[in-house]
Amino acid sequence: MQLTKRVEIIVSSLELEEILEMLDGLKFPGYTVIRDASGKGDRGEFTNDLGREFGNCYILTTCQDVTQLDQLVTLLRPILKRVGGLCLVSDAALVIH
Amino acid sequence: MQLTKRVEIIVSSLELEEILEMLDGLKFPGYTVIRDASGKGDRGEFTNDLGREFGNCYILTTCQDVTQLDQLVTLLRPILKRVGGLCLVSDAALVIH
Amino acid sequence: MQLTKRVEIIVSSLELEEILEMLDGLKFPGYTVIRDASGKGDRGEFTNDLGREFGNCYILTTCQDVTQLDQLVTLLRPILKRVGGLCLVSDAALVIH
Amino acid sequence: MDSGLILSNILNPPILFFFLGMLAVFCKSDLEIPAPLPKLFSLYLLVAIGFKGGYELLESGITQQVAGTLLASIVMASLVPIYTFFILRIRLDPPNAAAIAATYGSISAVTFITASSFLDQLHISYGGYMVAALALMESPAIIIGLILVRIFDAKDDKDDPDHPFAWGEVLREAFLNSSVLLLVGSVIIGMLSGPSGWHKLEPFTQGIFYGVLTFFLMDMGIIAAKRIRDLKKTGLFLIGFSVIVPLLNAVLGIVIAKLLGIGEGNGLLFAVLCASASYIAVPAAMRMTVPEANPSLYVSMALALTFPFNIIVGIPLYLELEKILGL
Amino acid sequence: MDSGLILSNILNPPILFFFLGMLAVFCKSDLEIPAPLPKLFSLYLLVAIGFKGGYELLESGITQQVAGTLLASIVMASLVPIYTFFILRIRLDPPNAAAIAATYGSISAVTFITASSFLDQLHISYGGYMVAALALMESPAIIIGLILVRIFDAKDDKDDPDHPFAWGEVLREAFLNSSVLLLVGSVIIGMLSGPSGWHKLEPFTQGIFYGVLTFFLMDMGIIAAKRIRDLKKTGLFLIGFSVIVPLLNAVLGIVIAKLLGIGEGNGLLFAVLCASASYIAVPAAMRMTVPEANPSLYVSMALALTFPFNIIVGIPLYLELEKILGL
Amino acid sequence: MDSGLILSNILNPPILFFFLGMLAVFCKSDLEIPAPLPKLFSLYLLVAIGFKGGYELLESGITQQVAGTLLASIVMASLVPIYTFFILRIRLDPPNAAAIAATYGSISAVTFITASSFLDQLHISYGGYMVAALALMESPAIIIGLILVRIFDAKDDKDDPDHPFAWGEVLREAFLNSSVLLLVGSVIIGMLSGPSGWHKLEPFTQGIFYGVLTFFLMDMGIIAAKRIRDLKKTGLFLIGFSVIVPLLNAVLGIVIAKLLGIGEGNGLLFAVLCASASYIAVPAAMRMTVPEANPSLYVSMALALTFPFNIIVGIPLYLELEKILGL
Ligand SMILES: Nc1ncnc2c1ncn2[C@@H]1O[C@H](COP(=O)(O)O)[C@@H](O)[C@H]1O
Ligand SMILES: Nc1ncnc2c1ncn2[C@@H]1O[C@H](COP(=O)(O)O)[C@@H](O)[C@H]1O
Ligand SMILES: Nc1ncnc2c1ncn2[C@@H]1O[C@H](COP(=O)(O)O)[C@@H](O)[C@H]1O
Ligand code: NA
Ligand code: NA
Ligand code: NA
Repeated sequence: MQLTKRVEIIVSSLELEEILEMLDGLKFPGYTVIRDASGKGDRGEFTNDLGREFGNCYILTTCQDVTQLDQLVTLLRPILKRVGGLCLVSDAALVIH
Repeated sequence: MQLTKRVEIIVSSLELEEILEMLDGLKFPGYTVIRDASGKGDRGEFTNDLGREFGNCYILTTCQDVTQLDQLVTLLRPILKRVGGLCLVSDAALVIH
Repeated sequence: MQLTKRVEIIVSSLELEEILEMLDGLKFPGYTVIRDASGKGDRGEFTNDLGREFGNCYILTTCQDVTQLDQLVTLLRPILKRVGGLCLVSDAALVIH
Repeated sequence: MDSGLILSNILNPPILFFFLGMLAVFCKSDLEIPAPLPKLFSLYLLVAIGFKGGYELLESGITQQVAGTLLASIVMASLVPIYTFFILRIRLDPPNAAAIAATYGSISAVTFITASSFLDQLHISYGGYMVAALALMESPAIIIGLILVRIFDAKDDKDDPDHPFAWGEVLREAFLNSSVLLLVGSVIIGMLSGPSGWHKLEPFTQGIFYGVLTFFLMDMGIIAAKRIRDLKKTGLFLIGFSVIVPLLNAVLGIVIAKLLGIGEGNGLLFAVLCASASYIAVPAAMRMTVPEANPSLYVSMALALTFPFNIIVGIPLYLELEKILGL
Repeated sequence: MDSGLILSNILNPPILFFFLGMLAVFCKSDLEIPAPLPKLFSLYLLVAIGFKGGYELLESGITQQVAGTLLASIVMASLVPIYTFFILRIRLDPPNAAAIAATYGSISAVTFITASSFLDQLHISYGGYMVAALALMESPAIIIGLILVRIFDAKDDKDDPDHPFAWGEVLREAFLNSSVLLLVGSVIIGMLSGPSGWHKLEPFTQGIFYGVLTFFLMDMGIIAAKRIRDLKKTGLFLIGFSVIVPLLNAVLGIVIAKLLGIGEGNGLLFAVLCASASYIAVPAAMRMTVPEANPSLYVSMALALTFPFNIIVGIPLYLELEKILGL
Repeated sequence: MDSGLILSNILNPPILFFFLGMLAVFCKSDLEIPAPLPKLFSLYLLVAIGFKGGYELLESGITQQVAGTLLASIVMASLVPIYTFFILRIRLDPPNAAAIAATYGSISAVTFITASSFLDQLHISYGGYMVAALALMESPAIIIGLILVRIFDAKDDKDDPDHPFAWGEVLREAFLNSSVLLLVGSVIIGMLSGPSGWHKLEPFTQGIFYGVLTFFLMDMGIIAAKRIRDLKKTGLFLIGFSVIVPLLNAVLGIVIAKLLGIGEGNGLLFAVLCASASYIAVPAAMRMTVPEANPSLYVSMALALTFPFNIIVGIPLYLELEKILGL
């Protein structure tokens, strides 16, 4: 097992591509996306009842390196500020295989 | 970054509305819902193969305030007891934006 | 509240049955499955655009017992090695009901 | 009995695809119709039969026979859960007995549809108003089931101050659950929109109807087969119940239909309504309102036994019984 | 006005199912059409009308009248957001005013489809090229809306080095969003594939069209009703706007149609395009490009007020207005 | 060759919508057909062609010609993976060579369907039994592919005690995967349910068939275009393979069809089966059983190159080749 940072990002479906390209650009080892998430926050309610354009996405990724995490947060913050969303960071152990 | 409690609730789709109204009532800052979850627990298996009436929902929310969390747990416990489900609380850091 | 290990497993949809049978075999108390996850990792990108055969699944379970967790990791590791995937373990508190 | 009737029932695409769905599960194929596609089919089927029923009801008008049938439907939907409750109490606690009784008091729309398409094939006519009977028979059992629990379940903490019993909730669940609302709504819309609406919707509601039914039954085969292993936990008493009670209810239905003099086609549909058990609306209501009952009991009985029994053997058998009983 | 026209519009399955969807929400039924099924219906409807429009355009050819109508469409789609912006500025800040203005400058394809099926019912003819007008009116408002924000919003940090304003992004969003692309693509494919393609697709694009529209409007009823409570936050000014501005735009449209001399059917469709507001394409674009605006304002106005107003009262009313204005 | 044939193939709604789907990806539109809607279309298409094939097989009976064709199908489906494996070994390790070889040994049902709708358009007849050939050609390659890995892959730890090689699993994957089961099941049901079942299902399985194919090909266009960038990693050798090997297999197929004397229509379908590559069933099987192979290689070759090549150029080209080779 290896200690790692577990990063969860929730954003509008419209920003998904941008965030994933960001993760790729920062050389994150991988990620998992759950497309059909709905939610409520400062900007009101968002569901996919009118199509995915109005739904959210849930992104889970991991990151071993503190500087990598810092880079992500730096790039992510203005997006979250502009269009809303959430980013949570917690600790986890990764099963090495 | 700001320390926060990360709360996950898994309940039957039938109870979703009730739980979300509870979160609204307790002034939770926001939440994310993934509708199509299936699962197994003390009450057997639940999937959405017969329709969402038999599926579960996954709810993710955060909470900075211990008393708010206590209120949630107090209200949630009888529901979980009656119809089943799961509530997990963990620690996380929230990216401030 | 009761301390517990929160276990997340991400695998190809094709392996889902096998993993769930493994959890049943190891007497895990319950689990929640989100079927339609996509993702990217060492083995490239996986989405369900061609059907679930190429998508991933997200499994969430809990485990109080360290030996149970060890057993799971021992059985899981060769599968993750062979077909890819991810297993994260973190700490959480379970709301008792 | 005329085994040719059973054969001609089985050798139809919908029933054959039902078998294919079951077969897929038994030989562990990965065949599946992922959610929410089955929901699309079931919404479609409800709208299509409701709309057709409403249009035909408009054509025929509400006669005395119609009124009699509708009344009989409500009576049967209320009596069945009561008498079966006492049978079930032989082995089960009040919550489980009430939940199963309610399941068998209510109806299965797909069984009804399969029966009506069987009648179409044999060119036996039936009235559009039977769809109204279908709609009326869905709700009473939910309410009766709950009344039974409230009366007979001592453990039920009737005065729990935190959870006062929400009758409003129960009535809404009974009369406004999505399938009742959609069915009743479609019947009324069928009546309101008349011949011009009917003709414009015909290619949709009639043309592809049989095909959608076929697809939906394939999915039902998959779902039913998956629940069959749950029957092991059910025990012989309930397995017997799942076949004998539908038969009994069908005979009751046939006798009532004879008394009402509604003819062979309507009689079969009425028998099928009495014989069928709900596996969605009522179980969902019971999960919320009688959470102490075990869903894997009532769902798997209705779905893995009574439903296949009815669509494969029951429908032709009840038609034969009608003939024997001289309808 | 001729209230019979409104009644004959209402007593149609699509509108009646729209009401049923609304009713389901008001009485808290669990009726829903889960995602992505509504997407299936909306993709289907766009393909079907685009294909039909393209085929008819091929038959009729591009006449001067057609060219005039298409030009007028672009002009109206650009003018409406500008004049409404200044009305909205009375009460709102620039981002919200621009977002709502853009919403009302663009169009709603389902309103257009409902209007054309209303014309079909009354046997009033219209041209396939109106689908091209529909396609052309979706994009301009998105661009105008953004220009308005850039000009009038002082707070907008125009030279933010981290987020230089991406015009390429905006133009793509305006001209290549999925509904524009699918509609334009289907028109062109309808023209390219000619009569043989048309006949082979007919049972699909024509036969079940009315049925799919019916289902989709049921879902729209559910969605619109869910947004109605958002109207409380909207305030009377915007509620009035949601009904009066469409009326005004319809009258403008009718006058222009009269000047163009395109006849009763095309005139109605043009009026409906002017009167309708976008609740998917433009709101999605605004969410990305004017994130300071509040989506619950512009989505709920377009969806919970203007859309039901148009399909229930507006369409027959505009036809009546055409007659009064002597078209 | 007769370029008019290619043009008349391209100017069909299904192919044009395929292009539209590709275009949407190239110009970064957000057009998508969200899961599980494509699954609905593919299940539908398999059921519809299986059912039609079964019904026609019932009408025609199993003649010697039929038996000969079915035998030839199995032989080709087994030979192609073997000979291509050795070609692929020039550049690739055994697991990747075997996985790609299996992919090309198997078939693509949508390519077959597109070819048969091309024949329909040209009024060239073909037999329902070709659907049986389609079903038979799906499985052998999976087994051959695994045998090749077991024989030639030294690294494969054949006696790994933790993971004994599960032949049962592989056979199930080969013969009971959902598309084989659904196809075979539908053929048998088509035979069992006869003319009455056929006529009742016709509006569903035939009427809207072409429309569903059109929608499905639009989605295939989107998916294929998304994989095109993966081709960069593939290298020229495999890109050449993806076009030349299908051509070669088509010629082989045409020659065999000539020897069997099965006529122009059946010959084209047989050539198309030989030329097409699987992008769902076989890749899914390979992912499980040869996890060392890289899915982005075999999926993107089959999907982004061979599939578009076959449906756009291949089908009319093979028909032309049949004429040149004097069939
Ligand atoms: N506290 C929270 N917990 C979980 N999800 C949240 C929270 N706040 C916001 N979200 C999610 O992030 C989306 C955008 O949030 P906001 O920008 O606050 O409107 C919401 O629709 C939710 O899905
Ligand atoms: N230990 C667990 N880990 C994850 N999910 C669980 C767990 N236990 C129960 N669940 C979820 O909660 C639902 C209801 O659980 P139960 O009330 O135990 O039947 C199940 O269907 C699962 O989705
Ligand atoms: N670091 C990660 N964080 C989240 N999900 C991951 C990560 N790495 C892999 N995954 C998921 O596991 C799947 C298989 O990963 P792999 O075996 O690395 O190809 C991917 O498709 C992702 O869904
Ligand atoms: Na019953
Ligand atoms: Na407008
Ligand atoms: Na092949």
